[in-house]
Amino acid sequence: MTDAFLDPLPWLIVLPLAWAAMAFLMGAGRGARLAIVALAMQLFLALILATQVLESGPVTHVVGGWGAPLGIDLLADGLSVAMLLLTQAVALPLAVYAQAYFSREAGQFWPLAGFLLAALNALFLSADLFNLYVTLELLSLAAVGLVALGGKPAQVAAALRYLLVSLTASGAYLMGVALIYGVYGTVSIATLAPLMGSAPPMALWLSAGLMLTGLLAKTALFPFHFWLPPAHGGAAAPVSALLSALVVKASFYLVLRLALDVFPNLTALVAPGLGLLGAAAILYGSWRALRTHHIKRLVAWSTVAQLGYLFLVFPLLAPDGLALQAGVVQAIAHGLAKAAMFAAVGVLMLATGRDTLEGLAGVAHRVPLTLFAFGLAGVTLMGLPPSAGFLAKWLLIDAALSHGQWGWVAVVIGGGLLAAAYVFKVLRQAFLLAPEDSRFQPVPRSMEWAAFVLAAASVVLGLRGVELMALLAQGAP
Amino acid sequence: MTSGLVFALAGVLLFVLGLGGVVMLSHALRRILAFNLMGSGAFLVLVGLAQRDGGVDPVPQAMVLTGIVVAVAATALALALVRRLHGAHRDD
Amino acid sequence: MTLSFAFDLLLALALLWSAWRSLATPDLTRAVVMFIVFGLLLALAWARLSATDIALAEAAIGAGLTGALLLDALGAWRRAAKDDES
Amino acid sequence: MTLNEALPLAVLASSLLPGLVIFALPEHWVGTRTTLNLFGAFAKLALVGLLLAGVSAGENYGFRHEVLPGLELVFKADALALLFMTLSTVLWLFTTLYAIGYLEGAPHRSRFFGFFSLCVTATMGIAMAGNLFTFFVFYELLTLATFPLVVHRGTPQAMKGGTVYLAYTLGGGALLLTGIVWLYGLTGAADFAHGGYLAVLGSEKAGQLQWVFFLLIAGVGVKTALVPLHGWLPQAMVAPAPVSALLHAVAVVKAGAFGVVRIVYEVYGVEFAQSLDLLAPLAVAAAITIVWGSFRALFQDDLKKRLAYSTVSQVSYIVLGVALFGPIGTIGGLVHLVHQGIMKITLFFCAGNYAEALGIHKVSEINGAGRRMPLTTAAFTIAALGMMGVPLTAGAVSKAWLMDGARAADMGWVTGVLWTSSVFNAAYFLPILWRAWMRPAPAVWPEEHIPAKGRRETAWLLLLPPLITAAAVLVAGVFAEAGWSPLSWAELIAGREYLR
Amino acid sequence: MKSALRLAVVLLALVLAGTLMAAILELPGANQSLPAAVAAHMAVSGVEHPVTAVLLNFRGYDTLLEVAVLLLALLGIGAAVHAGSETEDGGAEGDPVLAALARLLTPLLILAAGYLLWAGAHRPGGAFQAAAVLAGAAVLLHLSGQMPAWSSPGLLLRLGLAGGLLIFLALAAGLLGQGALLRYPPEYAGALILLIEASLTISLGLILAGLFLMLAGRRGGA
Repeated sequence: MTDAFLDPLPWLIVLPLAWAAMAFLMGAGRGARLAIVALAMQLFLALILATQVLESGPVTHVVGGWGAPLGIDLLADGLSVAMLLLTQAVALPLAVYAQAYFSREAGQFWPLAGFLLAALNALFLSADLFNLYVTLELLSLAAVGLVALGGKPAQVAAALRYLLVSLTASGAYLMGVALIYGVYGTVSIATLAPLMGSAPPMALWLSAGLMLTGLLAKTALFPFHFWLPPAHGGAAAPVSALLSALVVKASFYLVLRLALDVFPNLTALVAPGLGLLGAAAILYGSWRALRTHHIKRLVAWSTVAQLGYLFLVFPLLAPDGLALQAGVVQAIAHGLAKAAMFAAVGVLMLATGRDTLEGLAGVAHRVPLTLFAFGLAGVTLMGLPPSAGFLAKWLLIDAALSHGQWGWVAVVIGGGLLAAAYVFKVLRQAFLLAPEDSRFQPVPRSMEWAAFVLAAASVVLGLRGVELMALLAQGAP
Repeated sequence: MTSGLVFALAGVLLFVLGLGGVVMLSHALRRILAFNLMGSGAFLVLVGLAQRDGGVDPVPQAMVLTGIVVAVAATALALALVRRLHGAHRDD
Repeated sequence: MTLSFAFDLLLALALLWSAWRSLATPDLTRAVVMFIVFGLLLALAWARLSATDIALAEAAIGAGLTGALLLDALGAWRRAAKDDES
Repeated sequence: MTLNEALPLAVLASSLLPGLVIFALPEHWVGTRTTLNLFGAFAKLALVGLLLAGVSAGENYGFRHEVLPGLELVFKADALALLFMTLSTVLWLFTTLYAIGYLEGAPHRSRFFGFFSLCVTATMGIAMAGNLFTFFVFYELLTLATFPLVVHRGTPQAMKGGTVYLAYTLGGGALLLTGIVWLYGLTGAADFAHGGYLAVLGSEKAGQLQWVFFLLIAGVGVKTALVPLHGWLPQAMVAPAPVSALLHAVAVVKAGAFGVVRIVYEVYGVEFAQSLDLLAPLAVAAAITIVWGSFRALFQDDLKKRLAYSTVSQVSYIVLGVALFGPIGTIGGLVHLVHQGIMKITLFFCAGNYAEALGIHKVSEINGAGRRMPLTTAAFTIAALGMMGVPLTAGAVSKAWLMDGARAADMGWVTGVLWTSSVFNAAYFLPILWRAWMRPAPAVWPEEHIPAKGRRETAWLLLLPPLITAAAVLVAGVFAEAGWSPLSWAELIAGREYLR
Repeated sequence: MKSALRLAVVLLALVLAGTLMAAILELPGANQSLPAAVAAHMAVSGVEHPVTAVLLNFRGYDTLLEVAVLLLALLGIGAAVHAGSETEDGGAEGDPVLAALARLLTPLLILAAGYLLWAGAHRPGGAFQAAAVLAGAAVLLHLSGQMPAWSSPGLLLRLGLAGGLLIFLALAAGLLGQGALLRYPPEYAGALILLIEASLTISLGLILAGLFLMLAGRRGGA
């Protein structure tokens, strides 16, 4: 019985909750070292969990010992462990980055970030629809708190709009859960899956619609994207990195989980619509990214565009699992690359004191490592080899061609070229001959290295994806 | 028509009223009210639907309890942001 | 069509009416007051659904605390508006 | 990890590792940077030498790395790969020497040599790629590594040139990716094989395979500067001389041509390609490019632009050779891959010297350069004559074989195209030679730099490389039949492709 | 254009309401499996009242996360509000009658909270309701001027705020020894739940009060 202590799964939730509360106890501004040590342990735990799942298939943790319909079950299958690995792998370098970034006024950053990461881990591991509602709320409030950090009016306004969109979306999700409980009398995904008959009652269609729409709003997919650029574009660099890389991925993961496990036949109907919205997101997001002069806003619009790729997966979902693999690799590649890009932009803004592109030219040779990180992250976003983004693009085109759907191929290719346009719009500045920028403020090296490590990780993943694919095969429906 | 069903239907109307309110109203405070109505509507449907044939089901009731606490937390945060935003306009 | 159904129906209508009023009234203070009334009616509804725990929580947190927060926010809003003119 | 697996990786590492270290070197560490550069160049030369010896003795070198289930990075140093690798390695050594001299005291040299090494690593990767996936990975890496070199100077024109370069190459890359994934869908993961691996598919997928061929050729065609896709090459001349020399005369355009060779011979197989009648349109496209390129070169007053259009035309000789069905045409194409490289790099070295020493950028400014810079102009003359196909030069050898190949493949009109092109070559090279040797020098040169020590025309590092490569043009021409010459190596390759 | 948009939204809302109601009305009988399961396991849940059993035992994990949500909301308010300038006004003056009433009511409210906490085991009540009553008492004291608003809570107050969550977390992790998170041994379930509920009452009471008091001090937000 005592081996439950060694089971990494529960600790992945208890640990972040604990250090978040401890960081709160230690008072404003402190908790950085505690967070970094704890995150290192969490990454280690996630790796152990991954090996367990690789060897013996999905791992279930029965909370309270009651079993699925009555109690709540935690499930770690290939998909959730892949997202867990992404979360810890992005959080650790960002923690090192944030320690240097918030040298003085960290305020409540560490406890908020702790709760955010706890919410992410809990969400990826949960297999209970109402429990997912609570984790979504925990996630949203933490994210809103982080966006509002520092209290600047623009930030508070963006945080308020983000909160209202998020709460409305959670409300719709909750109504969906209420309907499901009304129809089947349970909210445990494992118990629900077999009950989903071929002729679902109308209530189930509405439930799926409400839950899906709510989650799309939280993922900022095209028609619901308006809240993301001000929120992610204006927040502090480590916050925008955490939000763009991880938080929007959590609701995408839920859409995937619902589409695969809970409403398989319903989503098949709405999948082409999702694909079209994704394509629209890619085109609109890239176009807006090209037009803005502020680097952070550009990177935020790039998130809106790159999220579009994730939704191209749905019309191509097939038993061969190609599209699912493409979606997960894209989510991981974008997570790492976007975190690196926001970190790099944070360094550039600290160094030049300005947010615009023009300020970049004079300082390029002073922070070469950061520009190299931005370049590598750009390579991943463009989907050029040798990056993980390229593998995702390859798998997506392969999936599209195997279905003979040429439209999606054109969208993927077009999206890559548009991404190249706005990435090189920034990188060009680094090569421009410009007058020495007098206002150069030296930046701690640890920040540059954190950005570089994240970008390099997305490239290394591009060279070796075999284990990840084996992991995804575990427990894939 | 058990009381569960009556309140479930009332909950649906509340939910839609709240949803419409959040979308259409422009004043931040009113949108917070609308969000709370939406939440209450969803809670009513959750319990009402489960108890539509009479009987008492403690599971949705526990969920609604959790939901109410989460709703008040969210409302408090929203109000804090609104006050900070409104107050800050006056400062700068 | 027993007496209890009539009562439930009446309570449901009252709920919807108070909700509509709280969103539709132009004056903000009355809107918040209507919201508090809605909260209390909702507590009654939970009692009717024999969910006494929720009735207590709704009365104490939903109507009570949220109402207090709203009124306080309204007061602060008014004071800030007054400062703007002065 | 046997020796046969380690060698290809060592070749890649011999430029990747020094490159990454150079990136980190502070700007003023000139000594360390130069030693690292030269160490990398000589190490690679030695390794390629080893490979040459091994491959001719029948040894095969390869390395496989699984990226995704069913998707592998495959490296294979076969005869065809070594042809391109030897050319690149030798010319990279001379270009490194030249670049060290050329960029004396220039800013951002660590960045320059870092990306320079990445470029060569990419070129080696392209040469040794064992399947289309690996080829594409290094093909796009070459784009990414060359962009910073094209925009190295940071001037607005450099930026414009860089943007145009990116637009073309990334667009081409997208087409290539679509074609490759489509092919992977049809055949599953398959390595390059002598005589191609698509013949087994038979003809029922012919329609799709023709579309795939179009996509693949269009993709590699951008870097081969086939006519509609050549716009970037003249624009990229804004780059510093060593970049134009190595990259736009050797690495980048040859990568494209090499891609065409791989696709036709080792993916489709030349017989299968012929049966799908894909070779004829390819020959037409090459012919148009040859004529159009040399035609446009006539009107360019800017020396490097004229050489650029000449490159556009010359590279298509290789494509033409590939499109001529039959071993002779193939040999002509393959040997021209090497000969054109040697000749063109000499011309760019000399152009760089003229610009560096006398500030000459235009053909009209080159009067009397022969007397002022005799050695550079001598090298320029040898290479120019070679380009025209004058006997005893490397150019003559490849043109002869191409003409025979055309006759052997009973495509008579091709000889006509070759003759017109040769006439054009003469029309745009002879005036330069005439002006340089015969016309009197102007009173004052546009920007004369008097070299500090004695009468020599320019620094040793700038003078030696063109002289050596010019000598190579003659040696490759005169000793064409020798066992170790590029021609005999091309015959070895062609032998393996046809007589399977 | 604006009114056309509003009309569209209203129409859409009505359609949604209609379909939702129709869907609900057409549903067959409710599935009573879970309430039966709860009743079956009441004996080993450690409490008599089913809602408290579900809240603290069967779905205790939800409650653990929910406590975190509450503490998080307080943190978020701190993050947004504290950056601004402090315009502390030390609570309203409050007339004597209100102050006297507050002083009289507070002990009563605390007693009521204690009862609610105790009753939770076998009758409707429990930690949340008790905490709400405590928060009400705190709000009353503040309005009557006896309790200042909180600008930045000191260590002791922070301990109080986070104590509930930390104790709950420590217990949940400790119970891993029983084989799973939050797996109460049946014989101690009642005692453990009471311990958790007591610590939650105090912490949640402080947090809910904090939701009010952290903001109350601000005149116009600032």
